[in-house]
Amino acid sequence: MSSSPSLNTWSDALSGFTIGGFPLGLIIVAAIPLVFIALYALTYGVYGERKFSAFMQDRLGPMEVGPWGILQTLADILKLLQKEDIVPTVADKFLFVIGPLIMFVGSFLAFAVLPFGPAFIGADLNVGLFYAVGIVALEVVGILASGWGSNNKWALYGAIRSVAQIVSYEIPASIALLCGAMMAGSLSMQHFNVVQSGPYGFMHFFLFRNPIAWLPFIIYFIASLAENNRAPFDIPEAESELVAGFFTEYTGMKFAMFFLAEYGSMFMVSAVLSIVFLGGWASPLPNIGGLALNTMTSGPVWGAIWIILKGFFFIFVQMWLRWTLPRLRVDQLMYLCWKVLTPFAFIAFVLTAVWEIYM
Amino acid sequence: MSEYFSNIKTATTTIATGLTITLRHFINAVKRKGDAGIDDADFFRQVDGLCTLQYPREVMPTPANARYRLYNNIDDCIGCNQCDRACPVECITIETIKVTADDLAICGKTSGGQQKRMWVPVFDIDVAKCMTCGICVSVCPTECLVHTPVADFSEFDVRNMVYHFGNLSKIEAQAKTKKLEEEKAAKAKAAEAAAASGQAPVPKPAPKPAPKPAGDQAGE
Amino acid sequence: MDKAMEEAGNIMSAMVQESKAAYDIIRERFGEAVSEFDANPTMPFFEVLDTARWVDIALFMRDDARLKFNCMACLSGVDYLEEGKLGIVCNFESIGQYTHRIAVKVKCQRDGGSIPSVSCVWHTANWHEREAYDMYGMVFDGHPDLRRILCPEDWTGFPLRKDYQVQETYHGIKVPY
Amino acid sequence: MQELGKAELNSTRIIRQDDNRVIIEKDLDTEYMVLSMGPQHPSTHGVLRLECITDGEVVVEAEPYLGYLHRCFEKYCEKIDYPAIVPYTDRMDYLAGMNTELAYCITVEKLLDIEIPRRVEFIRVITAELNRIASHLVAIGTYGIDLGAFTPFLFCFRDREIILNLLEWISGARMLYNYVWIGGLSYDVPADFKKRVDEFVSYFKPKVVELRELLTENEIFVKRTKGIGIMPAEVAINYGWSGPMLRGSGVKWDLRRNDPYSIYPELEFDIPVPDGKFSDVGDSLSRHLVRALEIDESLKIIEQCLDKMPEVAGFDPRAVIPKRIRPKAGEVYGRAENPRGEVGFYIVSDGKSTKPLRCKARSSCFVNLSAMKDLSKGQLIPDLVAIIGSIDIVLGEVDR
Repeated sequence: MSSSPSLNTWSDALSGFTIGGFPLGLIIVAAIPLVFIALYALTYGVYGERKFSAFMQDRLGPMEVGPWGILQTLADILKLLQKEDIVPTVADKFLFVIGPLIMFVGSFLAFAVLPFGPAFIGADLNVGLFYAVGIVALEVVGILASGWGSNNKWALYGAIRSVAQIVSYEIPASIALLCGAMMAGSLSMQHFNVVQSGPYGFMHFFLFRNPIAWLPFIIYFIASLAENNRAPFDIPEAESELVAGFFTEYTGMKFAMFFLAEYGSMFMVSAVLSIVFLGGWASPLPNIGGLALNTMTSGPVWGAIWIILKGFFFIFVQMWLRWTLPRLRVDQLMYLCWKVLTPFAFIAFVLTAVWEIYM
Repeated sequence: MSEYFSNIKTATTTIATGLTITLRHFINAVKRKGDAGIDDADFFRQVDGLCTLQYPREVMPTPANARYRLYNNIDDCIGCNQCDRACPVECITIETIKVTADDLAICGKTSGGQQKRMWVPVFDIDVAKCMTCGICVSVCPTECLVHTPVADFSEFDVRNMVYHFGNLSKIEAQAKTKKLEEEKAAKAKAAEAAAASGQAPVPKPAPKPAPKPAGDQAGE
Repeated sequence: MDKAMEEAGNIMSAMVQESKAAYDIIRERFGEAVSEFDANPTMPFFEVLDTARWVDIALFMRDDARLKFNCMACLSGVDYLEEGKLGIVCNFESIGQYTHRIAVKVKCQRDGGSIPSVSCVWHTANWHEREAYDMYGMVFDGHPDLRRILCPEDWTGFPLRKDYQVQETYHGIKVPY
Repeated sequence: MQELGKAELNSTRIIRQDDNRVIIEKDLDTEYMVLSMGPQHPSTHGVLRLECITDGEVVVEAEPYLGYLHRCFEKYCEKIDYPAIVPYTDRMDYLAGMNTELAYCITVEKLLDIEIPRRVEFIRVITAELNRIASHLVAIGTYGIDLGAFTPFLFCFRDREIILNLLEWISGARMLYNYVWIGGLSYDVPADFKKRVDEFVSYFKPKVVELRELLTENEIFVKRTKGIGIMPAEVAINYGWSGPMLRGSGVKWDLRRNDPYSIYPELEFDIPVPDGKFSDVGDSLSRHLVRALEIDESLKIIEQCLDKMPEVAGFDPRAVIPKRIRPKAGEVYGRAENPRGEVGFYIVSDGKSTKPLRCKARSSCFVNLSAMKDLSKGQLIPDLVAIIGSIDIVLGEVDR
């Protein structure tokens, strides 16, 4: 099924769909990830995180709105919509308004190259991975704009910290992804999946196929935590130090926008991690003898399920870490980046290259 | 260099330990703490698992001697004013009228069998001010003033936080005051007569009206 | 007070004896600058009569090898309305060196009186002197930063003086509510 | 060459050279920023305000401003009777009400010179130590929050809740107990109390281990606190530090041992001081460690008290409470070891009135906090938060 002709069939068909010259299909292609982000952020992102954290802390979590509180996020959204949209009088209004938008757009644009299964991808670029890494860095601009535009000292601290952090962690993250690209021999997102799928399921995944792959895998995971400002690297929004960091002054839907962007990029990095090292939409189940588990669990729909499941697993790990660990200090964060992750990323890079050439 | 690697090692192991602990709690989340109170013998057998109590529906039991809302059993109150004097925050307001001789039977006795000698038309407790220290309860001679274990008595209007326990309505109180004055006048006459005849009975001091605290109005 | 002193003088507890020994050393050094020792059983103390020498006495108490009162446990302002004076009462002890403890009183005039600051001797005195100034209004000469600490900066009057009258309004808010 | 550091705030250095020429040296145009931290800030533990002068992330100087929670405790004491002050002492250090009550009551008892029944002393010590554990749990939990770890905080509060239940059961109130009275107690403990406390001790011991593994031994936590805010022992003594703060600096000083009160001389317990292996002596981690270890010691004390507590049939804890508390004229300074350090009361009685002439509360946090200005110099903002957390202030006690 993973042969090239059947790739991207759904998205190609959709993008060709026009009504009277109006490319409605293209809009639908773009709308699908947006709807996905919204739905996932509502359910798994906010509600899931609250419940997971509650259970880890011996609490119940939201219980009031709906059975087991499942409608809590909807109630929150309604509340945020009703909130007054305050723009501080001394704020730089343009930057203040544009900040959350840039952030969300940055995290949303990366979904363009994210394959939801073998049959659907927004744009199968041949430099897909490069594009994803690059476009996510756009978030820095949004954070800086909102932090500076707020005209608030805490927000400024948060923004400056955030920029320093994200820009630094781009390096180990990119090098770690480069290891994956070397193993795949391509930068196309679909190609990663194709080379990692096969009848033996997880045995084809780079993480299990290559004895060095665990190193870039872990490095990218840690670096992606930092890029998303997730704990233990949440120093830009460190609530006990900087009140709320770069979004101190935001209310209402602009505030929700930051959350949407954060959950969007959380899924983004988790998906990239699973695509590059864990086969993306490829089924991890092997064909055992006559029991064709792999063949049964492959296909466009199964592919979408697999990649979302893998993404959700890593999001769970991110949450798990967040509710366990204290926060690093700014200099320790930089120490970790420049003195631990970057050297190890180079080592992984060299070893992978050697492995790919000689093995 | 060895320190560098040992740092990485301790960091990894301690983070892993932390992660196991939180995961253990996550898995243990199928259990829930029971709602038995501390005076229950099984208390420590039910403290495993999630410990949230969903407040209006599940309430943490308060022990029998818990000191929360003040309650005055006015039938037993003899209007001695001790609680008012002892209260550090002046949340109790008492006004008393002396019972005339012919009303003693109507006024009745406390449950302890003590004859009540005071009408208590005003016995107001501002529970919003009360800090539940229990000093008034400890000085009460007839044990009619008690803290009940009712912990939740919030109100939408702060004026409703003033609890009235007086046993006379305003009109009744006026009548009783009038009666007392008449009796006093009669007594004074009798005393005058007695003084005229050379025998001076010792006049009993009339009870002072309770001083009205400055912060009587609600909303302060 | 005298009666209590007599009683205490007869049966002086070990703690008071230790204080007395410490006092004797100070007395020997400073003579008439300090008052007689009040050997009451609850808080033995002496008074500094010559307030100008208070800092010298404090330094001596802290640094003398036989005393080593390296810790000021407490400094309380007191209003002596009948004497027309304000004062401070300091409790000292020696952490890690000796077990003796002693209290010292320093008094000044009620109006415009001042006491030398010992915040350079014990850091504890810094905030405690600010507090005493805040509550009683005596000036501590040589204090590095004598401001109000608990009351707002623009509060009028010194609340713990016995003759304190609360101000009517504060920034348009009625004060005695 | 002599530097006239006057214009330090706008990064201009005025240097007078040996030949009396004055050079004005201008740095690249950077400015210090004044950052007002608090009174509404998540990690100032209440309504403390720190005015920080910052150079980027580095705090050049932090000046604490107090008084937002000033409730005129000392003024009020001059207006009410001795026993009525007890509920107010609860409200000073609201996390350790029992300990503060005990400190106040032993002070007045010193002035009254009355003998307390032994059973009362044991109950007082048990409740005080339970309250010490509860208070340390809050200190440790909120310290975790300051450093970004939220989960230990909730574990701490879960266990503190049980202690509060225990104390509610005996005193009738959860935080503001008014349980220890001058000369006695307000009630005797319930019949099952001993058994329940015993069960609590065995329930709580594994939780302490879990807490240690989750927070204290975590490498990130250690890295965040080790070597931060080091206070040498001598300076700490000079600042009048007491309690875990002073012991964190390596001074073995505990009023339960050094100025014994109640029945502490009869009990066996250690005074934990850092040995400099796991932490640097005097840093934030040491202070945290001392608190964590003191929980174990308190459990030890409680166990011993439960063993030794005399059972008296028909015991009346109010038996020796004087009918009218009017101490003879005199002054007293009494103190006790609170979870946050030495809490002392300086009481002057004129011998005539039932109200104290002067009642000064020596608050431990007030004194501990006064070193903030020194401790904060040259620290990063995250370290400043770590230092405030390690001081473990309760603003109710600072401002009184």
